[in-house]
Amino acid sequence: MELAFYLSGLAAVLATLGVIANPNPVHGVLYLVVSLLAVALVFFTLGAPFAGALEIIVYAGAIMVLFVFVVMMLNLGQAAAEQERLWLQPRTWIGPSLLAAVLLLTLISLLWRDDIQRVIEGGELTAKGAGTLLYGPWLLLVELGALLLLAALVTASHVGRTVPVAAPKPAARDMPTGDADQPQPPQQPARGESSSPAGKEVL
Amino acid sequence: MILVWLIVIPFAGGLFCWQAERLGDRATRLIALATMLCELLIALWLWGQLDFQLPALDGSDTQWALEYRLPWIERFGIDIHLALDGLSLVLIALTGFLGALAVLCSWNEIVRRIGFFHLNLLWILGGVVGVFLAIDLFLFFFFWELMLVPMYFLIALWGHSGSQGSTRIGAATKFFIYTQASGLLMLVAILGLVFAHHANTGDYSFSYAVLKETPLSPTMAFTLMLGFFIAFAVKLPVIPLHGWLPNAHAQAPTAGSVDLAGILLKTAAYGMMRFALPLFPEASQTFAPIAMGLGLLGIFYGAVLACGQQDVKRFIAYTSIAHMGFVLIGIYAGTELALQGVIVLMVAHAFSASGLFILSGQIYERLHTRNISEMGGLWGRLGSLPGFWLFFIAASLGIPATANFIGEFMVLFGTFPIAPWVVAGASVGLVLAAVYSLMLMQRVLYGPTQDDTPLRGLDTREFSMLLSIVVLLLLLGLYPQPLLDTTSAAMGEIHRLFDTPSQLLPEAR
Amino acid sequence: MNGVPMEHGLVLAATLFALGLCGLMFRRNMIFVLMSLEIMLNAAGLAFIVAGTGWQQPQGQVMFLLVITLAAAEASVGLALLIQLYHRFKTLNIDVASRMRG
Amino acid sequence: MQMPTLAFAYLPLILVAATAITVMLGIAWRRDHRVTVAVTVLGLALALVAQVAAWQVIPLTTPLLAFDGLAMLGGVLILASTLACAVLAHAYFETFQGAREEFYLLLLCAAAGGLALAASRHLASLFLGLELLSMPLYGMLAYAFHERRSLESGIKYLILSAAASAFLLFGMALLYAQTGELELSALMVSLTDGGAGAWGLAGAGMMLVGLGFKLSVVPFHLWTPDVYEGGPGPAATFLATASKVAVFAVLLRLVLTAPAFQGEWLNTVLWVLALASMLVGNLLALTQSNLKRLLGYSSVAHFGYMLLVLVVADGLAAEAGGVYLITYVLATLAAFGVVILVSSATDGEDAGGLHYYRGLFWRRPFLTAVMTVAMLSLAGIPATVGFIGKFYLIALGVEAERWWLVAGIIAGSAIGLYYYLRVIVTLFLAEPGMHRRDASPDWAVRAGGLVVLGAAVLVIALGLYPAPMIALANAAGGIIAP
Amino acid sequence: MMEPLTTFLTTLSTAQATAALLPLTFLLPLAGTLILAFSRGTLSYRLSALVGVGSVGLAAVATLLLALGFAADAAPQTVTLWTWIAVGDFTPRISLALDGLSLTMLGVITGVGFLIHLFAAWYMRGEAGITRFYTYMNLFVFSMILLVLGDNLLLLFLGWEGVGLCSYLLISYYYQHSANGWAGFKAFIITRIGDVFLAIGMFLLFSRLGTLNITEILELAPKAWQAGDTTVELAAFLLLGGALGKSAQLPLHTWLADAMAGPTPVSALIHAATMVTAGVYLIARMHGIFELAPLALYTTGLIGALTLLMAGFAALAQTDIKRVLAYSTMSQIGYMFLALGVGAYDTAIFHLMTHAFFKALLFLSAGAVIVSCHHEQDMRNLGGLWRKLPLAYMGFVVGGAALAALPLVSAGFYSKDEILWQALAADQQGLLIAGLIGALLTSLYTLRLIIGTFHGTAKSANARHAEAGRGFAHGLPLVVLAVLSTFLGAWITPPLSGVLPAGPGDGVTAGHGAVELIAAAVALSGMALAVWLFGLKRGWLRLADHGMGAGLWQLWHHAWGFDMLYDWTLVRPYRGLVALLKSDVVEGVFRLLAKLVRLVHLGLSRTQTGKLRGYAVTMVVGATLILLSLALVI
Repeated sequence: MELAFYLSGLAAVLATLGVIANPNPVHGVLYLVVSLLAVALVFFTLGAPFAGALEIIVYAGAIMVLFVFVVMMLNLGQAAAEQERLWLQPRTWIGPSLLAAVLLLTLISLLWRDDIQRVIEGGELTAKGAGTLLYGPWLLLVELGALLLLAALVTASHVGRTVPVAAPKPAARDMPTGDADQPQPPQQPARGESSSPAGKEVL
Repeated sequence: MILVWLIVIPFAGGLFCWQAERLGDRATRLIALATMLCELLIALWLWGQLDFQLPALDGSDTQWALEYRLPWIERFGIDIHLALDGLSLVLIALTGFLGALAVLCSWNEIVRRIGFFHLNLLWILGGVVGVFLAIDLFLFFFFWELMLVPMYFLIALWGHSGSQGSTRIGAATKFFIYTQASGLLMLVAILGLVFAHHANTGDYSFSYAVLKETPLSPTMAFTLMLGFFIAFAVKLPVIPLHGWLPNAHAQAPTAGSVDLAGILLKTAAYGMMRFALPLFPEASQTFAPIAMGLGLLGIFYGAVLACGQQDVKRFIAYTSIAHMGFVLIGIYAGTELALQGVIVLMVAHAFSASGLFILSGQIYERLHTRNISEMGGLWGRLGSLPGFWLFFIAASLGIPATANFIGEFMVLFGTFPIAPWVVAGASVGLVLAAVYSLMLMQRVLYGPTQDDTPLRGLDTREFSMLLSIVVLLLLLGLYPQPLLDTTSAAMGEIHRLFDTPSQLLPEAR
Repeated sequence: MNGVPMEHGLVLAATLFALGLCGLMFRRNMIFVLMSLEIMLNAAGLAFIVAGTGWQQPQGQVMFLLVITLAAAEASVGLALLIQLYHRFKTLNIDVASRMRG
Repeated sequence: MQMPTLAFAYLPLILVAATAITVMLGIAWRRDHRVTVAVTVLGLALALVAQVAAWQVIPLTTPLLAFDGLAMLGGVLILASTLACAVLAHAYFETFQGAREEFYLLLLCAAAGGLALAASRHLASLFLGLELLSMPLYGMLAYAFHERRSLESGIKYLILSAAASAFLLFGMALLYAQTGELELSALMVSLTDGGAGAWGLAGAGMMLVGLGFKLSVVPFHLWTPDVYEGGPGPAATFLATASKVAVFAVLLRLVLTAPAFQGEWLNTVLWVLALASMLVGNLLALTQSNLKRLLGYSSVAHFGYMLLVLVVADGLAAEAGGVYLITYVLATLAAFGVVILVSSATDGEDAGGLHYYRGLFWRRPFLTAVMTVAMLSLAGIPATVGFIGKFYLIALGVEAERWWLVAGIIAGSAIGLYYYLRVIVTLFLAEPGMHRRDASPDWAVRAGGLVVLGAAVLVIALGLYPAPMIALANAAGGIIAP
Repeated sequence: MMEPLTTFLTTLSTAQATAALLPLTFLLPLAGTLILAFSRGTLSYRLSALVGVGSVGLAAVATLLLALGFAADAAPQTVTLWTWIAVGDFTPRISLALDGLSLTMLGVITGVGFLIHLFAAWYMRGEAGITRFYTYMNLFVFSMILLVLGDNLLLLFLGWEGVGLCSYLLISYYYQHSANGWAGFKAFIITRIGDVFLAIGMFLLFSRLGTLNITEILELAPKAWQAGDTTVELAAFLLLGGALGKSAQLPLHTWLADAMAGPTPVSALIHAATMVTAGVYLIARMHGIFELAPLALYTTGLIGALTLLMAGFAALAQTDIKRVLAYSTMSQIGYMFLALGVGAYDTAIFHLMTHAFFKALLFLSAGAVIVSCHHEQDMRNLGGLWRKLPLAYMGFVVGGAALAALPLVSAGFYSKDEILWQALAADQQGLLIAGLIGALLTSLYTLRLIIGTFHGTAKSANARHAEAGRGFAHGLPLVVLAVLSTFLGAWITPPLSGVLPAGPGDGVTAGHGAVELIAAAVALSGMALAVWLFGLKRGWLRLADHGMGAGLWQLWHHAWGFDMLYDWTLVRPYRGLVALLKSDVVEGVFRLLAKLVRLVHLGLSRTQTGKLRGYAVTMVVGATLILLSLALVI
C-alpha cells in the first residue's frame, strides 16, 4: 500500500506539473483530471475510500467536465496555445517558481520538524462515519453549504449572462465638460476588444 | 452652570450664524459680534463677581472659584468637569475680546460664505474656551483637538496663498498635522498617567485633581511630562517644532491670524501651567534647564528668521516665536514673579500681535500685497494707520509703559535668581527684538514712497478696534495690578507645586 | 504493514499546493489560473484527508467534502466570470483586467 | 440544552436565510425591485431585532457556534450594515436596467455567512461561514459586469480570495493534523526547542494569511483599492463593513480562545503586520484622488490599528475591538453612503474621483456635512466617534505598553490626516466648470439618505456621548465563550 | 511786598504743592502728546506749535515753581502716584522723587527744552508733519522727565527707553530718505545694547537687594557689600554699560554722529542737552554703587578720557557742521564721565548743565544757519556768513567760547576747569593730561567750525543767498541761551550738596589756581593755533592734503573707523546668519521628513500595479516570510 501511495503521489505531482506548464488548455484540463485521479488513488491508499470516490465523481467528474465544457465552448484553438507558449517564457515563470520553491521548502522543513510520529495505517474510514457526523452535530454546515451553493448558482447565472443586461445609457446626471470621464480607448485593439458590448454573440 | 454656558454660547452662536446667512451678511456679522460680546460680558461679570483670592491650601478643593461636574463616560471615570480660576478667567475674557475683534476685522475682508466663516470662527473660540475651562484631562484633550478643525477650515478656505508657492491648504494641513500628531502624544501621556493611577488604586480617573496625586517613578514622570510638553511645545511653538506657525499665520485670513496668535498660542502656555507643571513638578524641575534653553533658542531663532522674511505676516509670525520664548522661560523658571509675568506677557502679546495682524490685514486691503519689498514710504499715505503701526511695533519690542514690557521684565526679573545666564541671553534677545521690529518699521513705513497717491485711511470701525487694543495695552502697561491680583492665587499654587514638590508627595520617594 | 508517515502525506499535499501557487503566479490564461486554484484547494483537501486518516477520525473526510463543495462553487462562479471576461475582451489574459491601479 | 433558547439564538441566522429563500422565490415568481427591497429590509430588520433580543440568552454554545458577546456584537454590526447596504442598493440600482433582485439575494446569503462566521467556534463553521460570506461577494462585485471595472474587481477578488481560502484551508489542515481537533478552543500546540507544534504553528500562520487577506492586512492588501474602486457601491460597502466585521470577530475569537494563536511567535507576526498595515495603508493613500480607493487604503490602515487588539488580546482588548469596530463601521457606512448616493449603477463608473466632489458643500450642504463627519471620524478627531475608537486603541496600547504600535498609530494618524483633510477641503472648494455629480435633490428624504444621515448622526452623537456604545462593547467583550 | 512772596514760597515748599506740581511737569507734555496724536492731522500748524511749545512751557513754569519751593525748603520729597506692580517683593511704584539732582535735571529739561521747542516752531515752519514732530518732542520731554524723576530703577528705565524711542523717531523724522531711517535704527539699536546692560544690572540689584527703589538701594548696598566686591563691581559695570550706550561713550558711541540726520532742534534737545547726558545722570544717581566699585569707577573715568580724545580728533576732521557738534558733544560728555570717574559727581552735573546751555545754543545757531542757507550744512560750502546772519554768528561765538572754555567770560570755562581740578585732586594725572589735550582739541575744532562757517567767502549759491531768520521764536531762544552760556550761566549753582557726595577737590583750594591758569593757557593757545591754522594761513589744508596728514584726516573723518569695525564684526555676520537661516533650516528637517514620506508613498504606489499576478506574488511573498520566520524561530 505504501508503494501505491508514493507512486500515485508521484503521478499526481507530475500530472500537476503538466497542468501548470502546459500551453494547451484542453491538455491542461486532461492533466488535471489525471492529477485528481492520482490523488483519489492516494485517498484509497490512505484508507479513505469515500473521499476517493467523491474525488473521482465530483472533482474529476463534475467539476472538470465543467472546465472542459467551457474550454470547448470558447473554442480557443491553436492560436491560443501559441499565445500561451509565448507567455511561458522562463523569465515569466522562473521567479514565481523560485518563490513557490522557497515556500515549499520552508513548509517541508517545518513538516519535518515535528515529532508527532503518527503513521497512517490505512484503516478504513467509511462514509458512515462522515454521514453520522455531518447529519448529526454538523447539520448546520449542510445548511450553510446549501446556501453557499445557492449563492454560487445565482452568481453564475447572473454573471454568466452573455447578453448584456443593459447598455450603459448616457449618464443622465453626469455633466462632463472635460474629457477625464470618457472611456479609455481599448488597451489591446489587436485582440478586438468590443468597446460596445451590444449584440455580441459568443460561439 | 454658567461655565457650560460659556462653552455653549459660541457653538450655538456659530450655528445661528450659519443659518443666518440667508438673512443677509450684516445680520450674520451682528450675530457673531453679539455672541462674542456676550461671552466677553459674562467673563467680565464673573470677574467682578467672584473672589479669586482663595487660599491655596494643600490639596484642598478650594482652588477653584467656580466648578461644574457632570459624569460623562463612567467606564473610565471621565467627567464633564469644568472649573474656573483666575488664570482661566483672564484667558476667557481675552478670548471673548479677541473673538469680537476677529469678527470686526473680517467685516470687510470676508465676503464669501460668511455664514460658514463665522461658524468656524466661533467654533474655534468655543473650543478654546473649553480648553481653558476643562480640568478633566479627557475633556481637555477633547477641546484641544476640537478647535483644530474649524481653524483648519478657516485657513484652508478663506486664507491667502503664500508668496513662495505655498498654498493655504498646505499651510492648513501642516498646522493640523503638527498639532494633531503632537496631541496624540499628549493623549498617550494622559493615558499613561491614567493607567499608572489605575495600577495604584484600581480606579480609572481623568480628573486633574486626582491624577495630580499619582506617585510616579522619576523616569516615568519624565517621559509622561515630555508627552505633555511636546504637545504644548508644538502649539506654543518651541523651536524645532515651530514649522507650522509661519505658514499658518501668513496664509490665514486676518481673523484667523488674530485667533492663532492671540489665543491659540496661549492655550499651549496655559496647558503647560495648568497641567505639565502641576502634574509633573519634579520632572519639570529636571527639565527646566532644557526648556529654558529652548526658550532662549526660540528668542534668537525667531528674531533672526524674522529679519529674513519678505511677507509681513510671516515676519510677525516669527516674532511671535521669539516672544513665546520668553513665555517658555518664564513658565519653567517657576517663580511667582516669572509666572505672573508670563500671564501679562501672554495677554500683552495677544494684543500686540493681534494689532499687528489686523494692521497687516488693513494694509493688504489697501495695497493688495503682503510683500515687504513692495511697500516702503507708507507713512504719509495711510492716514492714522502708521501711528498705530508704530505703537504696536513699540509694544512688540517691549517699550516700557506697554504691557509687553511689564510681561517681559517680570519674566526676566523672576527668572534671574534661578538662571542668570538665561536671563542675560534673553536680554540680548531684547536687542534683536529691536532689530526686527525697527526693520519692519523701516521697510514698511519709511523710505521713499513708491507711489504718492494717498490710500484710504482708517474708518471708524478700524480706528476704534485698534484704539481699544492700544488703550488696553497701555492700561496693562501702567496698571497691571487688577490682572495680577486675579491670577495671583492660581500662579501661587503653581509656584508652590513647582517649587516644593517633595513636600507634596512624600510617598513618591 | 508500516503505513505511511503522516508527514509524507502532508509533504505531498504541500507540494501540490506549491505547484498550484506556481501556476497561479505565472499563468496569464484565466483557465489555467482557475485550474491552479483547483489544485490548491485539492491539496488542502488532501491534507485534511491525511490528517483525518492519521487521527482515524471522520472529521477529515467531512472537511474534504466541504472543500469539494467550495471548489465546485468557485469553479462555477470563476468560469462564469471567465466567460464574461472573454466576452468583453476576446481574450482570457487576466492581465487585461488591470485597469485599476495606483 | 433547552431547545427554545437555542432557537432564539439561531433566530437571526434563520431569519436571514429565510428571507434569502423568500427573495429567491420572489424572483422566480415575479421580479419587482421595490418588493424585493421591502422584503429584504423587513427580513434584515427582524433579524436585527432578533439579534438584539438574543442578547438575553447568551452565552450559549453548540459544537459549531458560540453565541456570546462577540458574536452578538458582530451580528448586530453585520446586520445593521447589511441593512444599510440593502437600502443604499435600492437607491443605487433604482434606474438599473437589468436584473436587480439577485443582488439582494446575494446580500442576504453573505449576511448569513457573516453571522455564522462571527459566531463560529469551530474550524468547519469558520471555513464555511467565510466562504458563504465571500462567495456572494464575487457576484455582488461583478454585479454590474457590463462595466469593466466591476468585472475586473469581481475577477480579482475571486481569484485572490480563493487563493487565500486555499491558504486558510491548508493551514486548518495542518492544525488538524497536529491536534486532531477542529474546535478552536482545543487547538493546542506547544512550541518547544525541538519543534514540537511546528505543524500547528505553520497552520496558524497560514490561516493568518487567509484571514489577513480578508482583512486586507499588509502584505495581503493589494487587492483592496482595486476591488473597492471597481465594485458597485453597495457591494464595496458590504465588503468594507459587514465582511470585515465578521472576519475580525472570528480572528479575535481565534486569538482569544485558540491556544495555538497565543504563542509569542504569532504575536510577533501580528505585531509586525499591524505596524506595516498602519504605515503602508496610510502611506499608500497619501495622494489618492479616487475616493473609493482612498477608502480602501484607509481600511487597510484601520485594520492595522485594529490588529493591536489582537496583539494585546488581554484586558481591555475585546472591548476596545468592539468599540473600534462600531466606530469604523459607522464612519465607513456614512462615507460610502455618500458615494453611493452620488453614484448610480446606470452612470457607468461610480463617482469615485475626488473632482466630482469639489464644492459639493455649496450644492448639498448636509450631504457634505455627512461626508465631512465621516472623514473626521476616520481621522479620529474628537466629537466624532472615531476619536473614541482611537482613544480606546491608544489606551489599550498604553496599558499593554506596546509603545511601537502606539507610535505607529500616532504616525499613521498624522499621515492619514493629510488625505482625509484633502478630501474634506475638496468638498468645500468651489471651482466652476469642473466635473461634478450630485445626489438627487431630494436625497435626504429617501431611504438611502436617511441611512446616511442616521450614520452621521450616530457618529456625532456617540462621539459626544459614547457611554452606550462603551457599555455595549464592554458587555460584549465581557462574555467570550470558549 | 515781601510778605506775600514769602507766604507763596512757603506754600510752594509744602508737600501738597509738590505733590500737585511734580506730576504736572510730565503730565503737561503727555497731554500735549495725546492732543497732538489724536488730532489726526486736523490741527493747523500754528495750533500744533502752540500745543507743542505751550505744554513744555507750562511744564517749565511748573518746574520754576518747584524750584522756588525747593529753594525755600530744600527737603527731598517723594510723590507716589500708584503702585505699578505688586508681586511678592517686587513692588515698583509710579513714584516721583524730587531732590537737588532731579530738580537740576528737570530745570535743564524743561527750561532748555522749552527754548528749543520754541525755536523749533521757527525752524520747522512750512514742514508738513509738524504735528508729528511736536508729538514726538512732547513725548520725549515726558519720558525724559520721568527718567529723572523716577524714584525707582524700573520707572527710570521707562523714561530711559522712552527717550530712546523718541530719539529714534525724531532721527528718522524725514522718513522718505532711507538713510535717515537707518540712522535712527542704528541709534536705537546701539543704545538698546546699553539698555540691556542696564536691565541686567537691574535684575542683579533686585535679586541681591530685593528692591528697585534707588534710595533704598543706595542705603542697602553698603550693608550688603564690601567695597570692591565682585557682585557690586559687576552691577556697577552693568549700569555703566547702560550709561555708555545712552551717552555715546566708547565703545557704544557710533550712533551719535549719524543721529544728526534728525531736525536740528532735535539734535539740540536730545543729542546735546538732555538725553545723551542721561548716562551721566544715571551714574550720579547710582553713585552709591559706584563708590563701592572702584574698578568700575576708574573705568568710567578712563572711558571718559578716551572718548573725549577720540571725539576731539574726530571733530577736527568733520565737514558737516552738525557732525562737528556731535563729536564735540561726545567729547564733552567724556569730560563728564571723567569727572564721574574721579568721584566728582557734582562737577559732572554742573558741566552737564552748562553744556546743555552752550551746546543747545550752538545747535540752535547751527539750525539757524542751516535753514537760512537752504539746508546747506557742509562747512566747505559755507563761509562769509557773519554779516548776513549776525544772530547766528553771535550764538556761535558765545557758544563756541563756552565750548572752548574761554577763560572767565564763558560758562564752559568754570565747569571744565572744575573737572580738571577734580582730576588733579583725585590724583589722576593721566586723566588730567587727557583733559588738557582735549581742551586744546576743543579750541581747535571750535574755531575751525566758526571760521569755516562764518568767515572767508561764501562757497556756494546757498550760502550766498542766505536769509537771516526773523521773529520771536527765532531770536528769543538764541539770546536766552547765549546769556546762559556766559559766566552768568555759571552762577547757577545746582543744589546738589544734599544728594551727591563731595568730590575729591571740594573744599580744597591749594593748587586750584594753577590748574585754572594752565587750563586757560591751553584753551587760549589752542585758539591761537586754530586761528593760525584755519584762519590766517590756511595751514591746515596743507597738512591735511599730504601723506600722513591725509591718512590721519581720513581716519579722524571716519572717527577712527569704529563704524567699519562694527560693520565687519557684527552687522555682516548677522546679515549672513539671516541669509543662511532665511528658509528656516530647522523646519527643513521636517520638510525633509515630509519629502521622505512622499517618496515612500511613491515607492509603495508602484506595487499597486493593478496586475492580478503581481498581487498574488506579493501575497505569497508575505506567506513565505511568515513561514520562514517560523522556521527560523524554532
